[in-house]
Amino acid sequence: MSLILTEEQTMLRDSARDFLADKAPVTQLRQLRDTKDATGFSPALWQQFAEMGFSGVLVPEEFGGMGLGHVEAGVVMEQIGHQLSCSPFLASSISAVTALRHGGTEAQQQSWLPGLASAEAIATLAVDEKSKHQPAQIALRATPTPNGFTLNGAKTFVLDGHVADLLIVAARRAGEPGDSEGITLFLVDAKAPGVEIERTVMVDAHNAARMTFKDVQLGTDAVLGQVDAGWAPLSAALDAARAAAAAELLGLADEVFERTVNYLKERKQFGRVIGEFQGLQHRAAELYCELEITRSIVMHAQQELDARADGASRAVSMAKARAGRTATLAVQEAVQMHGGMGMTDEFEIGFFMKRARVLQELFGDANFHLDQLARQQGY
Amino acid sequence: MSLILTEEQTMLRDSARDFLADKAPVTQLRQLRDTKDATGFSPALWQQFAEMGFSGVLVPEEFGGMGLGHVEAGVVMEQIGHQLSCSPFLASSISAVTALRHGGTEAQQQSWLPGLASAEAIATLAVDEKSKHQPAQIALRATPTPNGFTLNGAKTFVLDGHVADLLIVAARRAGEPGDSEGITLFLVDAKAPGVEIERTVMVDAHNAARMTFKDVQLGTDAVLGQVDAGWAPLSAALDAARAAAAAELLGLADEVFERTVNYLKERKQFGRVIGEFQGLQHRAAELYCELEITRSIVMHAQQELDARADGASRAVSMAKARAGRTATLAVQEAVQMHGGMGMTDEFEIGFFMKRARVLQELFGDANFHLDQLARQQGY
Amino acid sequence: MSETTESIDFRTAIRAWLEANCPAEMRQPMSSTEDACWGGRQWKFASEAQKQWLERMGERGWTVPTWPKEYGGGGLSGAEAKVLAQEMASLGCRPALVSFGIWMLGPALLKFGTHEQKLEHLPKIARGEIRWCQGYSEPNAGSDLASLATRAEDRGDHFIVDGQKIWTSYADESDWIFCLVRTDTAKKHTGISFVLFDMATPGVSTRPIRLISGKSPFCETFFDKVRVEKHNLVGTLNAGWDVAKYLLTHERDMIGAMGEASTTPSLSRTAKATVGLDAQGQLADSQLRAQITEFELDEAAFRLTLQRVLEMAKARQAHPAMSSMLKYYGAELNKRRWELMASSGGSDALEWESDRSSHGIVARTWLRSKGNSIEGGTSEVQLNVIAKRILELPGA
Amino acid sequence: MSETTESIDFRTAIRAWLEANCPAEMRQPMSSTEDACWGGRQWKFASEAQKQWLERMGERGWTVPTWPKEYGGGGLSGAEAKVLAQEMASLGCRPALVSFGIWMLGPALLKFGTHEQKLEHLPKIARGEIRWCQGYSEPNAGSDLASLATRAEDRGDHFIVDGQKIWTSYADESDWIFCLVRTDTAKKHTGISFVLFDMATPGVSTRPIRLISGKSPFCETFFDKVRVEKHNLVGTLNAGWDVAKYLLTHERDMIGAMGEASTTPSLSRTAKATVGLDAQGQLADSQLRAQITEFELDEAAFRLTLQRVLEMAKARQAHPAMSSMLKYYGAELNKRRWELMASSGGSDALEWESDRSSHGIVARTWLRSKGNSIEGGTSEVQLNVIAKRILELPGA
Repeated sequence: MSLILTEEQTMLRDSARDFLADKAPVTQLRQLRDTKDATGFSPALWQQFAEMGFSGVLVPEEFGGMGLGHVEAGVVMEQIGHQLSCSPFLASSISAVTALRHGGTEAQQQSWLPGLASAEAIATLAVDEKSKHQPAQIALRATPTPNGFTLNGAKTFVLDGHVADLLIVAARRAGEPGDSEGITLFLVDAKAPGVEIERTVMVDAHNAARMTFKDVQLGTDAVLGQVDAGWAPLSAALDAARAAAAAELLGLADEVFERTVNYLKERKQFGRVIGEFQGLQHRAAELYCELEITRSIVMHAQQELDARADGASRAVSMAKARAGRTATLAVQEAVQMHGGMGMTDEFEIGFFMKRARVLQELFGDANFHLDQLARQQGY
Repeated sequence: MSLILTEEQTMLRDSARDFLADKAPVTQLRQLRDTKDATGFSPALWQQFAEMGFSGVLVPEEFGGMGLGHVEAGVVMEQIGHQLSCSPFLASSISAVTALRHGGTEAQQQSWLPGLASAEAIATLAVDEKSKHQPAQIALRATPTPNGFTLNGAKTFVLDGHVADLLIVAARRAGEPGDSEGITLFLVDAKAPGVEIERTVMVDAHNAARMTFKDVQLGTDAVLGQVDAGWAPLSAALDAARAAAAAELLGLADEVFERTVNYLKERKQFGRVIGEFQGLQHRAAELYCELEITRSIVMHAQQELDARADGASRAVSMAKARAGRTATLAVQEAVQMHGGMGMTDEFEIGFFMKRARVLQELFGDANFHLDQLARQQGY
Repeated sequence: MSETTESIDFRTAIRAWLEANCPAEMRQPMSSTEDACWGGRQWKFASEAQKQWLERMGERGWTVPTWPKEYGGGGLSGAEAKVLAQEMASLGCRPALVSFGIWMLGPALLKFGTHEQKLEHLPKIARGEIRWCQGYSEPNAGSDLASLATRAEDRGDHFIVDGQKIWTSYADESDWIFCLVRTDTAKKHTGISFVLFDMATPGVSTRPIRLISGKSPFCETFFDKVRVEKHNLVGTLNAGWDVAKYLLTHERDMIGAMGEASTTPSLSRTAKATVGLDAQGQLADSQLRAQITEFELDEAAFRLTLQRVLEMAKARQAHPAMSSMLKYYGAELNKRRWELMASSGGSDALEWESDRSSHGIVARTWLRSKGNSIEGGTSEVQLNVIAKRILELPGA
Repeated sequence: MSETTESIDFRTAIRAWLEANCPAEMRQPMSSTEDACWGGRQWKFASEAQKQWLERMGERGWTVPTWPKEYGGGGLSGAEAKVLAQEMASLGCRPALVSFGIWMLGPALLKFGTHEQKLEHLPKIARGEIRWCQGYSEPNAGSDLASLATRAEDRGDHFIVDGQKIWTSYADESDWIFCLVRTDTAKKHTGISFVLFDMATPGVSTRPIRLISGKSPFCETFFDKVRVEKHNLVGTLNAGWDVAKYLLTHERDMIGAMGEASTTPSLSRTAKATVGLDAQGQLADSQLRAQITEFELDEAAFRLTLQRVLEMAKARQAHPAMSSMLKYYGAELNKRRWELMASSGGSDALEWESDRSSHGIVARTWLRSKGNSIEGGTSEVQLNVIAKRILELPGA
């Protein structure tokens, strides 16, 4: 498969770029943060995501979506990275849609996908329970009842948790934390009795929440996929979200790199434009190489997701690990090369550093994914 | 304790520097290599080591030595690093002497230390059995007999093995590979029946050997220290050798760094002295910092060895790990900054790169020692 | 070396005085930098004890023990001041006063000031009556003070100062400023002068700077036709660069020590809590384990190097530019520490406002650490200094 | 795209010819680069099959399929040459000839040479009769060809060449040299010319260079009053730099691909054998495990990047200087690979001469890899190119 965008994908990129630069630039993120906006994104923008078709990018046409793939979703994510736009796109349109498509019955898909595509509903994945992403360690308990299941436990770092209508909750029905078997996914109404949600204000001013589940009663129709075999749809959803996060990291890194190179051409010190100093030139050139090489692996991961639903884990781990490291380097170099200005809140570079940190942590950091790669290779 | 040399130590350093620069410079190593010298060092030089008192630096005065400590031994090792001088100093005067002093009976010390101090005899430590240093994995078997023990097994990477009179062999009397208990040290005559020694020509043209032990018969007086409790004297000897190797690495790194900085001041390219290019300046300055910081930990390790015979492992692991990494960086930068010249055998820089590689591997590489540090800290 | 009878008497006397005069509350360890006393007209004492302690120490001149008595100092010799410091440490006495006046302006005035300037300013610094801030950096002159643009126009007996400073720490809480201004536009380094003026002078205004980590002591400071009398010029006209360089050395030493942060929580302990140990007792994340071990090694070696360079300096064996190495490495090390701390902390450490996260202390400290390699001379500038002054590499 | 009838016929014909003419022995995979045929006057064929295969391919011009027939080439279109390459690959045919004449001089002559020069030299390259070497680098002009000092003095109808070249690969086995010489000492880049001459000319001598890794194909080459006829000047006088640059791009692409070494043993397999796995099935050395995983990730990403840049070039989306990125990263990657391979190999991999170690193959390859970031333009030069041409950063 070719690693360059098709004509259609290039058009999608251009329209996403123009749209987001116009409607959801970094200034919007700043405003949401400074006004302590209760929603955490612009509902008008989210409605426009639907109009542009973005929120339905992965939803099949029969359910009102565009029926496109992960390359196209990644194209949009990259542009989101350029602008740090806030929206439930990653949580709802990518991770939740993928979980529903991989595990959902026809009825479940019918009842949720059209709403997610039209941005009338928001869904999200509730996976992490501790501070580091370790999905096999899920301990939130699903206890069978005569009519279904009861959930007890807690989740953290749930994207857009406080504005979601539907929670896709990974619970342990059998086995012990550490086992990938015994995990079951449940569709839970965010307003169900026993669900308590606390929004957590994060360093990047994007949405996340902690939630507790106390004797939450569910019918058997709440099960997504097979009982005790939730690992497969969960992994599919996580891999989709990881590749998407990698794309946002790449876009974000591209953006700070471009801003930094421009700054090097403008800023004068010791009577010279600082971009003349070979020390900075070499560091910029090295970063350029890192970005180009990461670009290849990110695109490859998206293509792998489109090509084989279950076998993309290796490519996805590579992409998430490398995008995390590259973006971390890019924002560090950006702050350092911008000098004191880069340290001020007035300047936008800091927003990129903060977002990169959260995305790096999200759904497994580079260390986690490198460890996965070594395990997959049997060492 | 102060981390700068005393006046006496400074004098020792100066005399070692002048002596080695005069009698054992890199040209000597080249000659030994090119003539495929059977001994692998200059016997005349080794005799002079005795006359200067170096070979007895760690031997108590009562046994004909200078009765000095590991700081002084390190001072000599650093100068050896500057010149890449070949001699059994590390194997015999440091590792073997330390083993004898820590584990030896009065009689054992009496029969060996004077000869080692006067350079009439050469001793060495036989520890490694596999390609990577893992001393707890010792498997060479010591089987009790009515009159003592029989040794069966093989050793590799034994410094100066083919010219040694005395082999200090770490063997397993009890337990399984992986246990530190059950290891016993033996004094073995290199000419004893059943001992077979094969010199291995190494990348750095310094001495090393493989050896096999086939039904080698030993009396009980061959045991160095306590049966099954050889781990303590072995560790003491290894730690002394590791700190010494760290000092040689530091001296070697200092030397290539100095040569490289001088080259940067001379070599012209694109109409300018290459030392003017900020890219190279910054790399040289970073390397300077690494060297200075490594210098502190190397000296600290030597002082710890002098202060507490058994408790210096942490400092020694830190010194060996950091010296290995610093020297590796120094030789890499040296070859790169010397360009094509650095790649030729005619030029001396390559000799430093080769020696650094062997010293890095010797008695545990940086990875091994970093792992030890983490274990010691309980994580 | 054994102490003489005389010095033993001195030690006893000091100890007695400290015991009698240092309030019990001032012998408690400081729980944070917030507990320090900075003095000045606007200062609000945290307690009566803090006020008393400053007054008593100020009266004796022991806030600045080695300054001459006539300028409000303690008139102690270096050895005596050391005894005072040792006794204060052994009783756990807090410093009575910390300030840029003590650390920076004072030494510069002692070296470059006139007798009148010393008489005017030093006693007020010693007693904590006037708090000083430093006006060096400008928006278009970061590491490069030579291109500084704040103008001081000569009007006979006074200057009129116009321009803008940035990164003025605590400008909004300070009473006076020591400030670099351009007095000759035709020259670069040799057209700069060092002047002092009251922050209450008409035309001076300040605006706090918000950092990526949140609130900060830094300000932007604006000068609009500010009148500065000529007797407030320190050193020779157009030779302010010498005074500034003298101060910068002090600042670098101060910041270099930041790599050493003994109060920060242990990385490996944090990681054990979040990542856990595997069956072999090793940190379950082997990449993180490798990174933390390397960090801990480098940190230990750096601490030993701080000690060694100090000893070398005492033995007159240290190259003066080694402080650039300490500043450079200390800053980079501290940035690494907080990257690893953030990584070990995981998603909990990404919270920004909750009580649970102590208002985002990990995230904020991580972000703040990024400034270490910028403030007080960037890492790039330190490497330039090492390359030129220590390695004697040629050219730009 | 489906093939036309015509092209299907062409493919069938080629396949038939290859099956009939490629000796069975020449369809065995090459066991090492030693199996390649370089041609030339001094060439000793490894076998009758190698000789036959070269003759047959040379006769058809298929050693250089896209060169014009009149110059000894195959006269094939790009598409046809691709079919030939595909069919050779599918039958496992070895290349009949490899040479600097094919890769480097040929393309330059086709672009810059006169009709006579092409007629004279290209057919002999195509048939492997003359082996060429390249005389660019000099002892005092490493990355900086502009300061090259080998003089060519104008003597009317010929030049007299004096000077010294270094890093001349296979100079001692080559018949002719293409060489940069200075024809104007007053200028830099614009005083260099590109000339050809026979290595058997009186005054030419060579000396092999021993590398830190042992024997090498490199030589020093000395010119002492060597007569070169003027009709052997390629391109315009003093415009040899253009020819040289054209060639360098080819060389960089060639070397950049070195990061990709599919035949080298797997790092993780080597490390498993020496270090072993712990109870959890992880490499017992967790530092090494981390380093190998990072390397394998970067290697996989780099391979994809090679592919992507190729596709971009085809789609005319690639910046021409991206080859500098491939050269830079490929070289650094290969150095990392061999550091890790040496580290995984432990003390066994330090042996230098034993049969057991295949005569120190790991140590020698490790050492040889250090040259990757020097030859064909140093890593520093590649970074300069990226900074200037792609990022458009200003100045030196």
